[in-house]
Amino acid sequence: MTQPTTDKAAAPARAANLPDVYRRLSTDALREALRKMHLIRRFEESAEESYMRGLIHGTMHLSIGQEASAVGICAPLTDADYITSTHRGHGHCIGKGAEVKKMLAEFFGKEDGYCRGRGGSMHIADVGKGNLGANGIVGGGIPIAVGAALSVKKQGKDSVVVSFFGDGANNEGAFHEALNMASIWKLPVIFVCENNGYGMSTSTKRSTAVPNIADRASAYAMPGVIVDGNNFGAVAAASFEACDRARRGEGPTLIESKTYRIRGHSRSDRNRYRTKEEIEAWQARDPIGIFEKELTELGLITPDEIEKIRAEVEVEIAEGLEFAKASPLPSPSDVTRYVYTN
Amino acid sequence: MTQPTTDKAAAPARAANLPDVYRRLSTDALREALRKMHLIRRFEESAEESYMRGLIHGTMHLSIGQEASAVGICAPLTDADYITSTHRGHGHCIGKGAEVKKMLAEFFGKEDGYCRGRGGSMHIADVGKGNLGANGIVGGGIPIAVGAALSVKKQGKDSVVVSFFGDGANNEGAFHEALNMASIWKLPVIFVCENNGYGMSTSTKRSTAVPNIADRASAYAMPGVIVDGNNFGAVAAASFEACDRARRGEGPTLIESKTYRIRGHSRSDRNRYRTKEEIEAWQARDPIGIFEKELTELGLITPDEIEKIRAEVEVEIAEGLEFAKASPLPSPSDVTRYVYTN
Amino acid sequence: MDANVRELSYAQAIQEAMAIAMEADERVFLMGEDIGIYGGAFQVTGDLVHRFGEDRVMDTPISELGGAGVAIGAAVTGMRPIFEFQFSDFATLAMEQIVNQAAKMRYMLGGNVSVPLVMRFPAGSGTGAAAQHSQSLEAWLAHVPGLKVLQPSTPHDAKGMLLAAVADPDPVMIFEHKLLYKMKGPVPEGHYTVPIGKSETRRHGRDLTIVATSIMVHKSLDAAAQLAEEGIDVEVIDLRSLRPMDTPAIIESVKKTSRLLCVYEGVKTLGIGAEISAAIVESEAFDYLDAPVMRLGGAESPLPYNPELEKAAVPQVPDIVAAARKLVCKEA
Amino acid sequence: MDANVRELSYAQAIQEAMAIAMEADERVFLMGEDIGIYGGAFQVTGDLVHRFGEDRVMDTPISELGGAGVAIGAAVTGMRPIFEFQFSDFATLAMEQIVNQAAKMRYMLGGNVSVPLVMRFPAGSGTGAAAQHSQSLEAWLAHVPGLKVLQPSTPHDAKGMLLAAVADPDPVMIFEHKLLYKMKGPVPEGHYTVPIGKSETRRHGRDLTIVATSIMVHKSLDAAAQLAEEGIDVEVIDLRSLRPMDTPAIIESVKKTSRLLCVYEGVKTLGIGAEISAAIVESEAFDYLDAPVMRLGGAESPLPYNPELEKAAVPQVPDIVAAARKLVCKEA
Ligand SMILES: Cc1ncc(C[n+]2csc(CCOP(=O)(O)OP(=O)(O)O)c2C)c(N)n1
Ligand SMILES: Cc1ncc(C[n+]2csc(CCOP(=O)(O)OP(=O)(O)O)c2C)c(N)n1
Ligand SMILES: [Mg+2]
Ligand SMILES: [Mg+2]
Repeated sequence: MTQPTTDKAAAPARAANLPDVYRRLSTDALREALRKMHLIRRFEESAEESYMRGLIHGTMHLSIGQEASAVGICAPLTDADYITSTHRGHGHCIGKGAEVKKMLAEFFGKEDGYCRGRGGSMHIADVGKGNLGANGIVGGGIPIAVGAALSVKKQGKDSVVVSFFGDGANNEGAFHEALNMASIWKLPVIFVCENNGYGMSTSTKRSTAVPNIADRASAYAMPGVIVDGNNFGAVAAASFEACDRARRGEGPTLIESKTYRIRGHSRSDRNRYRTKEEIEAWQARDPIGIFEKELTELGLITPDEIEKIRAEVEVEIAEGLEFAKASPLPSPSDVTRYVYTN
Repeated sequence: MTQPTTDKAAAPARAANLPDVYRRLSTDALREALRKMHLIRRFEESAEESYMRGLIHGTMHLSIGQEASAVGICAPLTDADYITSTHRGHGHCIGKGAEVKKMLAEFFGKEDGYCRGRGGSMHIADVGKGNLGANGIVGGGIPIAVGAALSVKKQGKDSVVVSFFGDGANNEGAFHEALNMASIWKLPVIFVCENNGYGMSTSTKRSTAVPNIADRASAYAMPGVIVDGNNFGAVAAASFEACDRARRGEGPTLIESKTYRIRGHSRSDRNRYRTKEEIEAWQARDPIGIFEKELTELGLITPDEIEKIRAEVEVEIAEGLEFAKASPLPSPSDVTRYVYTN
Repeated sequence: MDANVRELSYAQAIQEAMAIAMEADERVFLMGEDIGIYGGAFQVTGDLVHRFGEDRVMDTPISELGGAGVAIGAAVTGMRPIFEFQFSDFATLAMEQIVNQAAKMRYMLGGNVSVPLVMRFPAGSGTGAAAQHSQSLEAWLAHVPGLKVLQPSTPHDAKGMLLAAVADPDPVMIFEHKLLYKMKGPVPEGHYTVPIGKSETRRHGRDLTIVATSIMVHKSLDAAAQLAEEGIDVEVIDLRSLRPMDTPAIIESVKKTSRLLCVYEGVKTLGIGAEISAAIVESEAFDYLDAPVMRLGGAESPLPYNPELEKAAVPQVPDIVAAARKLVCKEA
Repeated sequence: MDANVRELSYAQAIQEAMAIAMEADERVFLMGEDIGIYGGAFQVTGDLVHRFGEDRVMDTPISELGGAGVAIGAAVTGMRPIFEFQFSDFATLAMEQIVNQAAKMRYMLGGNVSVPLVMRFPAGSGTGAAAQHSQSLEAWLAHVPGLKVLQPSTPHDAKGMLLAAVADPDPVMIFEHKLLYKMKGPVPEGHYTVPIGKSETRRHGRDLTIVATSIMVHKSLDAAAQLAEEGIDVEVIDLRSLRPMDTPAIIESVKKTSRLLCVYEGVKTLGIGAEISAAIVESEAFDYLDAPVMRLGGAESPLPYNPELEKAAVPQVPDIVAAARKLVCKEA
């Protein structure tokens, strides 16, 4: 269970010049956020390695470089809140509290995986934590998120729903239809466009008529917020504000989180559409480094503590891989199981 | 053949206080526009009558009250320009130069109809005049119009394409995808939203997150223009400007033509969603009356000339009905004809 | 039939089913275009909005893809939406959500969710609405594992199957023929269900089995009455459920009659009759067949506007009579 | 085969066809997601953008519905677009434009337009891409009058059918199995066409006819080789064209072999095998059948991610061998 600790009481004890959003997150919560960012990074690196060693098949889409975006957006969320995710969904899944061992088991196609080996990376989901699933269809999760928000409203809950999607998805009709409905019905949903500059090989400049995805928010009469997606604090601040608005019943927000994927689109990307310089410039703005520096400067963490986090993450990954390897394979005779409920 | 006469030379001879757009249309062209508005009105009234007498089957969507919008938009167009139209497409069809006798023959399901009796009201088309067809799918024609504009550009023509659609259509994904592509590729297409306040029973207020459809133009980085759709001059002016822009290669425009349909949505409408007062208020702003008054005041037409137009229109309709009645029915054995070209 | 059976139209029966479901379970709600104050394009929701309010009889914008996705999202998070397409033709806009999401979500997530969603599709020709408002696309959805697909042919079944669908944990797609909406028939009051996956034999006979769907059930019964006068004794099975399909019942019937005719309105090629034929031929019933399995389906064309062409595009009673005669003479 | 025949992969053959078509006719152009500098998700367009420029190898935004509509609009106004779906699964987003517009426009307009449009659909399972990236949806489109639907199984046919499609005045849908892209085979240089609507007998035999599509042709040929060792002589027909379907050729074959097995990857229920079975049973070939027509199709489930499950979900060589044995033994 990962419930964000929002100890306003504890805050004054900390540095007075703390960025605003830090006042809403305890030191423990901030460290936990850093841990998750490390966990995502190492999870993806080791998944990639397992893939290259032939232990994982299919394809996968890595979000390395986008960790602050996933974790920052999830910072205000509890298990009672929902998310819908994308093909590039490992970070969202971990951000929302998933266990890496069950994710790895899924990637290995095993029965102990989150989807019992039926879904793989592209459909990773942790319904128990409110993650309704990654989606193989660009934009496919956006209307589903709106539906979850409609549920929340109908059931009188104060949950919120976050819909993650990419810049490429913003040109799908589903985006348009979903944002319009969320707005007219004032639903508690937050649309998070992780703009990493490209939909596969196509830059937003070539695909999208407006310079910022957030510029489209006005077409749905909702706030459009642009944040530095590589800065945890900036992302979390925007998420808190949008969640507050949603919980107050004021309706949806569109957050554009400007970030970058360091790896190729998927395993088959020959990287012909962008320059080494561009990649390196973004690598220099590594979200984990930025966050560590900030926490350190604010006196909220020490180098030793960071080292400890890293070491713990290594153990978690290693144990996860063992768990995944040991987990049983589904039986081919079960191929039509789980199609219907009964 | 209806080629708009744009005799700038003739204009100065006319009243100096002429609205700007009138300078781009000869007196003959203006009178022709008025004639077309009358023709649309009488065409629909007699189609409705034939329908009630059981001569026409299926359903039909009347545009009575929206004539200035159809004719005003078509004012700058030549036969080399294209339009895509909607389920409420009689006005667009006549505006683009169709012959009412072939339209009536189509409604009667006859071989001499524009679609040889296969299409009916909802698919009325006059490809020879550049009308690519009404469409039974709300929003279905919008991407097709963008494709026609892509053709025009690829072929180096200076034609423009007009895509008519309703306010209801603006919430379809097709609208979003099409406007975005038209903008990024700077295509010569004009998106004309005839906002008559309702998509069937659903008011734009209930269906659409923004007060004006034109407010969505900014999401596609194109001009969004609002015009009084019951005022021929205002509509034509916006159309000329958008066509000029398109022909200059500067890309698309979204025109929102605010108007009203006086009749129900279709034959089965019980009119439960709007008030008599609202309908009457719009009836008082009849586009034909407004245009006649303006032309008369400007000294461009006399009451006698108006009477003559009306009389001619009556004859044209009466002859059209005769033609339609006399035309042969398709043979049921031809049911699979015209599915494939060969 | 007991005292509490009234004559209702097919549309009224569906409306009653929705009202009962909403009364019984507050998770149930309706979504669709113009289903509120307008009452639906075919007046199926009628006045329900006045009884249940706009929150439970929700008009959507004209956004079929998004609307379907909203319904799915609501279904997986605890609600039980009933989604009306205004015409089944517009499902073409929502195939992504229906087929990639609703049908597959449970499977992709390893059984960790269910999608208790009902979708209603007014379908079929005969109203002069031409090619984009007259299609019968049920075969597409019946091709998709993860969905259940129904086609009730009577007011009784329309109500009972809708109530079964609402109670079902998985996505159920119901195709309703527009020409049936005004057809009247006996409908019991209160709650009852017609099981998903079971056909109903509407007429018993010895010489020939007709398996028909939707409105073709009635046309087949008319044809059977005519054929009876010629001494041809036809059994008419109302398929009702396309996925799952009640193959055992058809097999039993064919074992008895040795002849099979499939009658359906969808395009003949790859329409539901193709599956019925193939499934029966593949079964033990093959050895009992005294004549080829025949199909009468829709023409290989879009639906035309002209009424005579439109009639020519779908099987009519004389076509059924002729086909049946031909089949029965085959061996004799 | 003459001197000008090279070994090319299926993907290369398609690329060559597109290049030839673009060289010959400036109305031809390509549209799709990431087909430019990226070369296409499966490297089918490869470097064509460098040869023909961005105007003729157009990257589209991720807008399948709109993109399809744009292609249709271009086709009816004088261009000859070839539209690539990145995966055939995404056609679910464009069914409206494909089915309501492209397929019906000519008919609805009384023959006054043609829609010379080619769409390419990378399809099928076997890449571990799970339920939303592995479907075989060709049966849906083969159900739609107004479309022509092809499924080439060899590099030779992939090129020749694409060139036939580009020359065709009507919308032609081509399903390409992703696992075939790297398969090599002889491909003549220059322009040639493979006729739409004609099957090809890949192996002649006397005991059993297998009609297979796409990758299943190769699996069936493998199975036939194994069966030959057991003395079972199998005829393998590569259907190639689903709409129109070459029923006469299948009838002739069945008259000879008296046994028919349909092998296809799409979901068994209402997959292409249902139509093959039904069409043959309905024909004069019925009287020649010595055993039930059998089908081997995809499992009644979405495609799973796990590779062993994924294999279990589509027919494999041993399944074909077993089915063939069973069929041949039926009578004996
Ligand atoms: C409907 C649909 N179209 C195309 C694809 C293929 N595809 C997968 S990811 C992708 C790019 C998505 O770009 P974006 O939304 O920016 O997300 P990112 O990959 O950058 O995270 C494409 C084209 C798909 N999965 N679904
Ligand atoms: C995709 C689709 N959805 C729904 C319909 C049913 N329908 C026909 S017209 C209409 C209302 C359209 O409203 P609008 O676009 O404002 O045009 P208007 O009728 O007002 O001219 C609806 C819902 C349809 N034809 N197509
Ligand atoms: Mg991106
Ligand atoms: Mg309207």
